[in-house]
Amino acid sequence: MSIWAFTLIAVLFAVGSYLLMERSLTRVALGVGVIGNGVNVLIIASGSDAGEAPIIGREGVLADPLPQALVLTAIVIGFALLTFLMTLAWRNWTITGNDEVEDDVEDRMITRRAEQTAKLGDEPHPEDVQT
Amino acid sequence: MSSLVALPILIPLVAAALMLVVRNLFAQRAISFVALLSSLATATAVLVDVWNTGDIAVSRLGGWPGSFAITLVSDGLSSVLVVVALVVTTTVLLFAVGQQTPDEHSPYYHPVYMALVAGISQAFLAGDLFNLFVAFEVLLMASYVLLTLEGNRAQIRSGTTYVVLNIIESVVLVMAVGLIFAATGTVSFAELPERIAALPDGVRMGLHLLLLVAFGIKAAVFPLFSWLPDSYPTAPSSASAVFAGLLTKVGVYCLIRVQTLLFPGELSNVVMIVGVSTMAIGVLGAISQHDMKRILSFHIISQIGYMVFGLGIGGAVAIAATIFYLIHHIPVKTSLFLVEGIIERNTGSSSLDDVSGLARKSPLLAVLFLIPAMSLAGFPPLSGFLAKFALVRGGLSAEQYIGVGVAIVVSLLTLVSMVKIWVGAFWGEVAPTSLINSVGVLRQHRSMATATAILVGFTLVIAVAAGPLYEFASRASDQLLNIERYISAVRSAS
Amino acid sequence: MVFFAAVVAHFAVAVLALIGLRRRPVIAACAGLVVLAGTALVVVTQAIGATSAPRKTIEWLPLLGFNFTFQVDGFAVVMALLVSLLGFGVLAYSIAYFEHDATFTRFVGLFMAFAGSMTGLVLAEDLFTMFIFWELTSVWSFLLIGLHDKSEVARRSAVRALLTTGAGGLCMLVGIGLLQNQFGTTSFAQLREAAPTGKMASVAASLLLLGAFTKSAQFPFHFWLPGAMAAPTPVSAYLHSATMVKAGIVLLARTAPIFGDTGVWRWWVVLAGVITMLIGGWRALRETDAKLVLAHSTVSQLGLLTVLFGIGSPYATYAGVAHLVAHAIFKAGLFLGVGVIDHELGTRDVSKIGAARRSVPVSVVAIGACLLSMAGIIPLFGFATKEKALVALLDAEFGLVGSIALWGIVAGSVFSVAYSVRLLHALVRTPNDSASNDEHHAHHEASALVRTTLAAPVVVAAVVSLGFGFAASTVGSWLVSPSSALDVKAVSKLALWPGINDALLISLVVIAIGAVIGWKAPLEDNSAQQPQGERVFDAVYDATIAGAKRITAVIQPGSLPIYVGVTLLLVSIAPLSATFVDGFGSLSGLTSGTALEASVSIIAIVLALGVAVLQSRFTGAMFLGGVGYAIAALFALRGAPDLAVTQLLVETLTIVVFLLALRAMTRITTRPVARFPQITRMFIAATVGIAIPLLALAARDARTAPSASQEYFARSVDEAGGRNVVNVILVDFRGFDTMGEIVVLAIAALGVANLVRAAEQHRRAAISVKEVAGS
Amino acid sequence: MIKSKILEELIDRWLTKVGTLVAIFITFRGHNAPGGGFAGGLILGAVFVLQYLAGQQPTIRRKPILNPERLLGLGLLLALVTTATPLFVGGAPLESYIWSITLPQIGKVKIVSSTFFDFGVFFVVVAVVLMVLTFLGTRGGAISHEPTDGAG
Repeated sequence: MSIWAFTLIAVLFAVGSYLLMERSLTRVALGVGVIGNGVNVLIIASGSDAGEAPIIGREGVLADPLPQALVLTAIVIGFALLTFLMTLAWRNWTITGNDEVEDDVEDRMITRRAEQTAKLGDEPHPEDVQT
Repeated sequence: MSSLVALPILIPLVAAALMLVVRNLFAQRAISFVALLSSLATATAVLVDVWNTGDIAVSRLGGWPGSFAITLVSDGLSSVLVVVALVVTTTVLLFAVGQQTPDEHSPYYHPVYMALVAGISQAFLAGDLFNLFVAFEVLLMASYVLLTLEGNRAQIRSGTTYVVLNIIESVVLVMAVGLIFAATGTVSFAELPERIAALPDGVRMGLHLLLLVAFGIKAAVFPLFSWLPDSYPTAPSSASAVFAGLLTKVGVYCLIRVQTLLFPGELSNVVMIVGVSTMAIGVLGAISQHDMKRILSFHIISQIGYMVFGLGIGGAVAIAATIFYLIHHIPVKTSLFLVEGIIERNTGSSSLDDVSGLARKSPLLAVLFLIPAMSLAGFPPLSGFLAKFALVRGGLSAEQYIGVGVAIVVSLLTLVSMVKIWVGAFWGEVAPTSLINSVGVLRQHRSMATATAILVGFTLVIAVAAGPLYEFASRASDQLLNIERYISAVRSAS
Repeated sequence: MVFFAAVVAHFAVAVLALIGLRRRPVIAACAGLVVLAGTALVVVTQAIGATSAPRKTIEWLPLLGFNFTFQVDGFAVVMALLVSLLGFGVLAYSIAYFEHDATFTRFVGLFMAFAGSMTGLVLAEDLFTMFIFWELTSVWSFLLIGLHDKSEVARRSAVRALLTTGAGGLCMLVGIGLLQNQFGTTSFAQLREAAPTGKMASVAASLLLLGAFTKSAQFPFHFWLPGAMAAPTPVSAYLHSATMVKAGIVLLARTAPIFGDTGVWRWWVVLAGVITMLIGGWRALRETDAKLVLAHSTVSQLGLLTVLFGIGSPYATYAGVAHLVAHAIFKAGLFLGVGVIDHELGTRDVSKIGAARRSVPVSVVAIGACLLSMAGIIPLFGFATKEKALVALLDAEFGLVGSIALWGIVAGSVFSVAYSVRLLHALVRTPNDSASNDEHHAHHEASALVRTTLAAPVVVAAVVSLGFGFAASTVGSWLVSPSSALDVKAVSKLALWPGINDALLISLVVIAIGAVIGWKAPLEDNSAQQPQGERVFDAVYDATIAGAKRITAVIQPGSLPIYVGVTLLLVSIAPLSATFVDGFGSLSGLTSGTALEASVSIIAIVLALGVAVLQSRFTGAMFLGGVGYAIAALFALRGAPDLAVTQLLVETLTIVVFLLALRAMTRITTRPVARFPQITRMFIAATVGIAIPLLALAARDARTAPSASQEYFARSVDEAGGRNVVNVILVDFRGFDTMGEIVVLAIAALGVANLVRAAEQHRRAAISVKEVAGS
Repeated sequence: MIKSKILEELIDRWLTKVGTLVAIFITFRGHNAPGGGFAGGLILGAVFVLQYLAGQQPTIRRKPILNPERLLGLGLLLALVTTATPLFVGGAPLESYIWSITLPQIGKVKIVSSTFFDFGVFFVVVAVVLMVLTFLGTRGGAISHEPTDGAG
């Protein structure tokens, strides 16, 4: 693996991870795209040495075709995922007028209740008392 | 037999393709049922054969030698899981057709559902790490579509959580597969064990951990489970029932493979700790909730914890118990979600604040809930009791007293939450808002009720036939631990 | 085996009642009566003249030793008779009691299921078998206590009972598991032979005791039983006097011979039993609801039985069997009697029940007789059994524990005399306010048949208590076989008049003190507050739920970015930990690469950073496309033309998809208020970025085996008919991957179509709503 | 989209035809040189994208493909049938067969059964591109330009 591939993988993964932790779905999708490219480079760079295209009859050392086949599949699957994710973002926009991932309502309610009970000095919320 | 192994994947896929050409609803339903039932028939034939001969059935795709071709491997564990999965998906389809909304709502419901079934079968059968990844993608993509089938606000919101985290899972998985290839030069399950064993400790551990994280996300173990309770409750109940029953179990199945075939016995302490904390955290989440679907969703996590705990203990006894647990839990969990689906269909809500007095309205529904609920809580003589007790025995003989202690407390808390649902939804005054139609809840939805009853009956069969079934689980566990057997079966397959 | 058939018949009737005969519960009840009577008959005929105890094993899960084993020894016969005969009486009584109650159907079904489980439990010769029925009785009692589920008290009590007994059951389960792992058996007989000792045995014994204590309402789990009085009277009479609470006693009786000498055992049972006896007695003296008085007295009597069965002396065991029978009879009579009064007067307040003297004199007299038996007054059966208990404990030589047991029982007896006398006092006293009773009476005209049916079991109980008292020596001889089934040395006899001895003198003092206290005890004392135990239970319950919420609130914040962050952190931990194990040696494997590769990589890196920095959606998508093109070039440089072409085309399509979706959106992404600090995000991103390539490098370095591609090269042309190995892999060697891949692609397209259709449908619905509103 | 008579003409007359031919060629030669069903399908897909961007219905020889789902199904079926057929003649799924036939004038031609599989792939890829264009493009575009629908 060359130092350049190494750095490229590092940057792609870092940038991808960073984008994945965003709230905007478009940014998340960009993150998926970047990190997906990172994975593809990773598999090729670590799975085989550079060489000639693996077509029998070509001169020289042929590159390992298996990682290439795996990555080809991964590229297409990545495209499928991205397409669906962007449609999801689009649908989100047509509903809410933004593409942000809202927090889960029920979870927030539990959090709020837990905070309340903490304030009230361990008095349980009426709803929580067993019936 | 080996020629039949691939059919539970191919038949649903052919059905899915056909249904894109034939768009008539009636025809779609017919094709779906025919496809699932015929898949079930072939899967059962394979299971019976595997059961009788004790062999491992291998299908080599393309007819290439097993050492480098993609293989489909049906050993004891795989064959039984495929059958259980098909039973569950068939009954849920019956439920969905009775519910009518999903397949009338979208012309794509049936083809996508078929793809989901194919993906699940393929994941159980895959004898190749990359093919397993592909199978995961098939079932995940199908689950994305099913989860957002109605495309309403709640589904999009929760669907996003689900999709994003599962995409991360896919990324981690394909990365792990790529790195495993980089380190070993193969992705075939039969070739990997020897080559992995030869790797230096650090690389082996890193790859192992990556796989655990990937499958851990799918299996929803602590601390990777958070997507599950936020996404399952909004899905159409026919979809969430399959997801709850099956999808996480695919993750558990893969964890079993990782811990027995690829990295046998390694990092078992990590796995055990993860299992114990998963069951505890899951049940704490469950008793915090006020919505049936959310309670049940958190329970999935908690129950997964039990299985992972068993896997962490390791050894033939505990793994047999884990397998039995896995088999029992699929129909139990699915039927609970189906009961919830019927309730929601009738009352328009799954919140315990809105529903009450159902036992009075529909005693049969109460029974249909009570049996799997008590099974889940581990009450004898139901299947859940046997599974839990077998696991407790395994834990005790391995002297994992802390784990067993937690398992017992979790069991009690499981009871607490099941009782919470029972007391909230089934006892009490009949809520005025509940039950749009006051006459017979189940009579209105005959095929939904039938589907639920079939599954509940299936859980009872598991309890009654526990003897032979456990024997099978035990043999499957021995098979899992005998790696050489797996390798030679794949290599010598013809 | 006929016993097993009898158990099954119970369940068959239960199913029949719940499903087949939902509209005709009385018929179901009659079927139940037949089954119960039949069971009693079978038990008696089988027991008489039997030389050995018939035994039967039914295999269930032999691999783990989970089998049903039944054995009909003397003790089982007595218990089974109690269960079926009392069941018969209670069920007959309930036909009248539930005359106008719609829940009767449910009652009959659950009752029969319960009776069946209880019969199975007492016939079990195996801890595992017993446990199965044990837990079943918990479930049925939960459903029975909550029979009138509209009442919140009933619901709460049912939950408390289930969770308490359920917790005990789980402890017991672990105990059973320990024993099974250790000795490979759960059979009582085989365990007795194995004579477990040591730490493991002590732990197992303690766990089993926890099960017994919760079930039999022993301190500190005594609270659920009085609470369970929310159940209809027949339920209380049956479950909480005669049967379910006796399950714990049965377990003690069966296991005391096994664990009696494991040190901890005797201390546990004596302390729990004595404390329970005193607490129960004390509360029984203060309650104003007659049924609650009885409930607490049951708790107290159960304490006595716990001591007798648990202490493990042969005579005490014999006395225990005798007193168990006596208690079952008089307590069932008392509960049903209170039910009669309640049915008659509409109240169970001890200050008012005196009015019943006029309307149901026979029943009141019968209740009086049962009370005398409970107080242990000669010539009733209770006298004989309590004497036996005192004698047994006076004889026992257990040192300090034995003394505690003896004086505990003496003190407990004072209480039992006192609360019995207090109730007697209540019955003979004329209440002040009789007007309200008449009013109640007016609209509660029960038929003669109903009244007779209600009174009959009470009278029978009284007559039996008296008859057994007079025939004490005969009855005593019947009890030899049952007690010797538990302990071969437990052979003794009963007598109505034992002669003057220490025990009798103690009894006289006890009766004298107790009578005075009981007669003086106020009937109106109403310190009506929730019992301590219930409050503790509720506090624990609420605290558990509140704690769970607090934990869940932290772990499940509902925010996607946080979930992603946690996941990514874990993803990076894996490779980093690996690097620390192996060290950073593999870094030396880095090569410098060609200049072309370097420049393409730098372009890709810059573009990728651009994606992160730029806030415009559109530009971001374009930059992403740029990254993709650069990588396609990289692939081309590395000898992967297929990959390069595909990457190029896919990347183009991706940009198109982005454009199509982005048309709806604003150009710049908004920055929502993050609950997730920027610095944390950067940290996680950096960790992932460092960790992953490090692992990749290490993995690359670790390769020694040849690639599977060798085979592909070898076979591609001749066997697969293609020279482009990548393509041959895709369509042939690994064509199945491609199959899956196009399926994924197809489903994704369907998903896109589906979401767009959903949007169209919602749009149409919104428009039609608007139109309706407009017109 | 892009409105230009000349561009339209260009795409219509030349690009479609040339693109289709190139796509088919790439698909065919895949077994022995870079290319294959994927690349071929993507190339034809790219042609459709261009047509779409020029504001035209995706057409082949001026016949619009109205029902891409059906094409998707057929593509999948073709691939699946190739996969499953060997099972009926006693082979393994996906097992490939090579037939050598001698055609007049052209001479000896080697036909590999897995080529049919590649065709299936080709059709699926084309159909997917078409579906994305139809739904997310045309039909979604009709919705995108209006304010939020508030439903759901």
